Amino acid sequence: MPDAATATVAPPRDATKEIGFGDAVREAIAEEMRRDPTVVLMGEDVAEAGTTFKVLKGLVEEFGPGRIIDTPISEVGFTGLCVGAAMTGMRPIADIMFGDFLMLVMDQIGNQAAKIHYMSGGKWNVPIVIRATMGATRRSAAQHSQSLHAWPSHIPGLKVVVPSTPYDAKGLFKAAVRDNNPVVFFEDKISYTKVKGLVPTEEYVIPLGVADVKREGSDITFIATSSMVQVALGAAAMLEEVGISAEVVDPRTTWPLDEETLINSVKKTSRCIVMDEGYGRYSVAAELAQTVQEGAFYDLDGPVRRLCAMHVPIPFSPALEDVTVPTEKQAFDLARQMCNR
Amino acid sequence: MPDAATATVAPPRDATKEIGFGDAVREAIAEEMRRDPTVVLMGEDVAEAGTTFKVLKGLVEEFGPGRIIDTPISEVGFTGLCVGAAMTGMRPIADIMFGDFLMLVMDQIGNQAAKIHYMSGGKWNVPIVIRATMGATRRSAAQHSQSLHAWPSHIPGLKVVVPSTPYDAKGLFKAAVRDNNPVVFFEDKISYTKVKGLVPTEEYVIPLGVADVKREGSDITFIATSSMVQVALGAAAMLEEVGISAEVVDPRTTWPLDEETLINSVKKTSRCIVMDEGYGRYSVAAELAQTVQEGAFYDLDGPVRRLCAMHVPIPFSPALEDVTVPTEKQAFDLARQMCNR
Amino acid sequence: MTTATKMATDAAVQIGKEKLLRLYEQMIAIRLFEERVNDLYTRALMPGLAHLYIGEEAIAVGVCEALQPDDYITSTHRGHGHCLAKGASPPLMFAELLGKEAGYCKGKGGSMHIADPATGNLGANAIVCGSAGIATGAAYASKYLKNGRVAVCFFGEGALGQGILYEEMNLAQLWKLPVIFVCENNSYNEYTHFKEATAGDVAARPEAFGIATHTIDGQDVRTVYQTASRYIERARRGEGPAFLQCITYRYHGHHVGDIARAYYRPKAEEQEWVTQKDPITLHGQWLMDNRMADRATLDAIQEKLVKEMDAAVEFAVNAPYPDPSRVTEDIYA
Amino acid sequence: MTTATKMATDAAVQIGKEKLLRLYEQMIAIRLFEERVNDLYTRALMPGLAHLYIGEEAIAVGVCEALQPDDYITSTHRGHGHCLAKGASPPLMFAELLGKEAGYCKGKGGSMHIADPATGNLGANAIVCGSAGIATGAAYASKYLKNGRVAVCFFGEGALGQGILYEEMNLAQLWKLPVIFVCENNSYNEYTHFKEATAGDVAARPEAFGIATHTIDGQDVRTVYQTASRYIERARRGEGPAFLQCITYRYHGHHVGDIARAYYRPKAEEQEWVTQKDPITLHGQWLMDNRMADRATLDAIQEKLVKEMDAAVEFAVNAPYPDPSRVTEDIYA
Ligand SMILES: Cc1ncc(C[n+]2csc(CCOP(=O)(O)OP(=O)(O)O)c2C)c(N)n1
Ligand SMILES: Cc1ncc(C[n+]2csc(CCOP(=O)(O)OP(=O)(O)O)c2C)c(N)n1
Ligand SMILES: [Mg+2]
Ligand SMILES: [Mg+2]
Repeated sequence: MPDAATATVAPPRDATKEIGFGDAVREAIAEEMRRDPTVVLMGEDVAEAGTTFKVLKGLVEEFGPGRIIDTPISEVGFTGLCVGAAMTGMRPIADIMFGDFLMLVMDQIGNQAAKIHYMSGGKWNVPIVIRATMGATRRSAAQHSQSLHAWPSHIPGLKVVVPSTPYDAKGLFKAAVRDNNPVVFFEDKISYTKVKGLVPTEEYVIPLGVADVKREGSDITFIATSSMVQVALGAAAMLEEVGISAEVVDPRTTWPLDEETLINSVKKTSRCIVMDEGYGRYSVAAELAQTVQEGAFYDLDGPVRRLCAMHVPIPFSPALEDVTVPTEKQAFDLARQMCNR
Repeated sequence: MPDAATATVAPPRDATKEIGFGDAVREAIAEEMRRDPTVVLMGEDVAEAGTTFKVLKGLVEEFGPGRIIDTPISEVGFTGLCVGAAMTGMRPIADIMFGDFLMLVMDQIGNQAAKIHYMSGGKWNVPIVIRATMGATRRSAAQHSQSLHAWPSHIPGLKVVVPSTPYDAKGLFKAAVRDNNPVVFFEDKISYTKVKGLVPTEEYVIPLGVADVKREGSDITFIATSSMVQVALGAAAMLEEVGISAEVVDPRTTWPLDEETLINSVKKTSRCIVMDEGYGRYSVAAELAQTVQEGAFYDLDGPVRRLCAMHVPIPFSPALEDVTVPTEKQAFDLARQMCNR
Repeated sequence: MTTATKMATDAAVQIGKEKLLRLYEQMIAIRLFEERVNDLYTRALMPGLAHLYIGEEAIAVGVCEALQPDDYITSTHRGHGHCLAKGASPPLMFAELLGKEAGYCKGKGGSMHIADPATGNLGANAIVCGSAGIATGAAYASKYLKNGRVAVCFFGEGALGQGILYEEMNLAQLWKLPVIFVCENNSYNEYTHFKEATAGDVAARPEAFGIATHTIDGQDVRTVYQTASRYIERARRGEGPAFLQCITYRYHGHHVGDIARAYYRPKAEEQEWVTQKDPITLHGQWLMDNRMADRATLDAIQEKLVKEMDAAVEFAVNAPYPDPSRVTEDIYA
Repeated sequence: MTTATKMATDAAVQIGKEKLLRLYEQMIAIRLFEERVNDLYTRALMPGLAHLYIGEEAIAVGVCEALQPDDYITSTHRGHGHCLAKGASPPLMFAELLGKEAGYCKGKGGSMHIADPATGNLGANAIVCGSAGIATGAAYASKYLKNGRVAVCFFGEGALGQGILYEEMNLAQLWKLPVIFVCENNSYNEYTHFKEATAGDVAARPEAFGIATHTIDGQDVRTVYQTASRYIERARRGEGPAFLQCITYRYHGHHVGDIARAYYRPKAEEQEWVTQKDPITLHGQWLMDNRMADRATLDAIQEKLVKEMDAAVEFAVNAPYPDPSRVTEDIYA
């Protein structure tokens, strides 16, 4: 169910330059800011510092401190401010440095931004983008490593994006900025540096709500989000060696959710593993698994399984943290077992 | 997986007095406060007013304003304060008037209370109970009607209770107060006045993590939580009329989760409908459904289905609000269809 | 002449007869509206909860009469007065309160969520202090877009307990945003006296952020109007936010169902406010004392509004409920 | 005699030689500890991020030396100094920083989460101002349980941007809780000068809540110690919370990786603080000027601590990592 608001066709993959995941986000922001003067971005150390992750480096030089705005350490304050600005003629981007800090602003996102359009009988719109990060293994410990996309995905009125490639991140971010609804956009921190990819030089927008098949296969489907897409692709390559053909489907947005593409893939392969870096219980993985089971039950060869962050506060020690995130090997082993080979 | 912390056996149902759902909570609080002087309760208008729902009426008269404490309108402030008090010798109960306000305090619950024991290598404990309400159809509109138990259930380090009867509410609340971990306790507002039931006059405690079969049946299993248990029981009665035998299983706590009881019931009946008043997507219902499918897949006659709050901000108008909550009729119809009768 | 009479004539001259009568009329409108809400609620015709604004009319009216039509306001759970003062139409208000399709929010918002772009009403909010960010953000947009609009954030003194207020005051002053924080101090946070919930001095809090702060008699509509006008124009000139603490009182319960109040506030206190400090009586008397109107004129205003309000109630009572199918509309823009 | 010398002798008398030397020793210990953290981090032996306390030692030491062993503290992302000053053992600290099983938190917390009941350390916190509630709650428990303990909440001036601080200050003053809010104002919130993030006057904020507030030179350990002692004992007597703003400076980057700092703060400014206002140099000189110690004594202290710290590092470097199976322990009590 792609959105009217953003239903422009994604261009063919005649990509012509390679950029990093963070570059993709920065390019999307820069392009939308050039295109629409009502787009501003605010957050902590986003201007000269270009954020802690340096992802926005250079933007303040082009757009000035009036549009790339350093704020006090007030996530609630500037997110709430952005909600009001979004209602009154602007398209603000609120920058939440670490996704864990979303816990501070859930009222502004979930009780305010998500509900204003509905509560007002459709009269007020809240075209805000909330940028947040996700992903562990940076040795940042329990309060700086969570992937909390399950929470906003649970609340009607919000849209949630979990891109896995530079191509998707750029196209989806542009759609998020143009969307007339509150959109929470999750960026995997590890991908900033680790993931590179080709993007077209000409402009393109990817509609929210369209899944993407990252790899075609016939024996088993990996439904993977964000950081887990790379892991699923790695596992798929390993599986090929042993003669198992794995398909990798990336929903790209958890809401709107492209149920059809997910379900059709599983109807074809009859097996499914959902991979997501959020916690596994009461989660994104639970929803994707259940959605597939409701839709493809009679084609399933066995239960849909989940590979997610271990259900523990994320530990600091590398020796411990590394075992909390799903690996290619785990995905490979589970898939093999499910295919009985 | 019942908790050691609270593993006392639930007494036989030789209940000897009938009380309301709210009375059960008040009795549990009063008994635990008599038993343990370090138990205090704080929140907005909890003392003389006895809360907006009058559930705590009389407690301040018995325990005084030093233990039943009115606070400023500072959910974050007093919840954070309770976290610190819990670490330093007390067993505070933080009263969050409307569950919707949990959105304000998720950082204190999810980033602080939930993680302190783990981050400290097991050295500090946080024996706090966060009381919150849930449930719609009170014409309170989008910001006063949500059932947000999915959020804390997603976070490791928290325990979450969703009682459906006075008997369960009382026994589980006492366990929550005695538990050495942060427990979020959800009370359905409608049940305060609508649900009555028998409780033993002698003291009892119900361990967290033990599901309860509210009604035995052989054709289909309703896994229902909180307010939906009554609805499921109503549907089961209707189904009996048409010769369908429905079992109703109440997990009672979403974490710890008694997977075994849920799975065994579905293995027996081969059909399952999960009923929960929270939103259906990325939710408690998604988890319970997926848990059952992973555990009972080969015994399932068809996909596990969900009946939850409609995926909309909860509307004010009775004409609209009433269609957002699952009804006995909906449960009856879906069950019949699943049983092909 | 005495200072009292001098101040009076000053006000008369500065404010002008037309506006002075308008202030009276608007307060009466709110009073009559709320009396009907009380009636509808007690007759079980209104769902949910009803938080009446009766007794506090001078604040909404004094402030909103100092605003331009396209200026913004945010409101609270006790918001009917703010919405009406900013120009809401009574029939559409009543319709919303009764959950009817014809209401401002198609029945989806109800009493605590009246919103209306046409009158610059960003919405009432059921989260205490939940709109402090929205109002500050509207002020931010006004400054960024250079459209000269001012945003007013109404809230009760109970909102002083919410951390977001301090984050927004800091941002507003730091960026010199045209937002006016209007604190309606009616002494009670639901059933708790604000002194049991508020340490130190209220006015010192905004002052600590460098915000221009003024504490005024919230029952004197002329003072509210003149003070608000001054700070609103100051904000419009780009000189930054202001904080007005208006001392007031709610005559009725926290909500209509709150009848037995003796346990949290003395009957005598209620009586004193109702009999000695009623904003409508005081302003009506002042208008007569200063020959701006005679009893007959004031009665005429009242009669006209009574008819209007009764018609509005009738419209709302007879209006249809939304079709249940509408429930899934308006979730996304 | 001059006021300077008079004050000096006063301090000497009031504080006493033993404590004055102890203050010096503790500051050196933190400085040496952090220098080794810097080294371990640059040698890639320490995972995560390292926020050094170098330059701010006088605050943690002055405050914690005024506390009893069973008093409480909460700390921040820049917390090594607070933990050591409250009595943490360097080997166990280094072990935690390196993610080793022998660490204070079994390697589960790391640099930003050192916690230790034995020294009353409720934990460092990686959420800015995230421990304001915890400290206030510990103070609440102390008052409720009548155990006479005081809680100190350390935080940087960036925490002034978080609403929770105001909610807790209100509760603390309202209930007269024995909590001391210690604001370490080093002028920078990461890479932004606090004046660009903070409206009005810092000290006026706690004052607005009626909290006893004092702004002091955070580089003068004797002043910190004496002022803290005064307010801590006041709190212990049940007279309520206090807020100390300590003016200080961090010599290094926000974290070790923050090398090129010219874009947010001038090198000259850094130089001035390092050369003119170093708390250790100043106190050392003062000890010698007042004949409390000669250079040899001070050097001896330093040498002893260097050995201790080097041994501590060695212990930590050689300590084993936790077995991966430990990851699922300690989730629930
Ligand atoms: C965050 C939050 N906490 C609690 C409530 C419940 N509540 C509704 S109104 C109210 C009292 C508000 O008092 P005040 O701000 O003084 O406004 P008044 O009712 O006096 O106009 C409370 C506690 C709420 N709606 N939102
Ligand atoms: C709620 C929250 N927002 C943002 C951050 C990221 N962050 C970590 S330290 C810091 C700056 C803190 O500045 P200050 O409080 O002055 O302490 P200092 O580093 O100067 O000691 C920020 C923004 C965080 N950890 N928590
Ligand atoms: Mg009030
Ligand atoms: Mg600082």
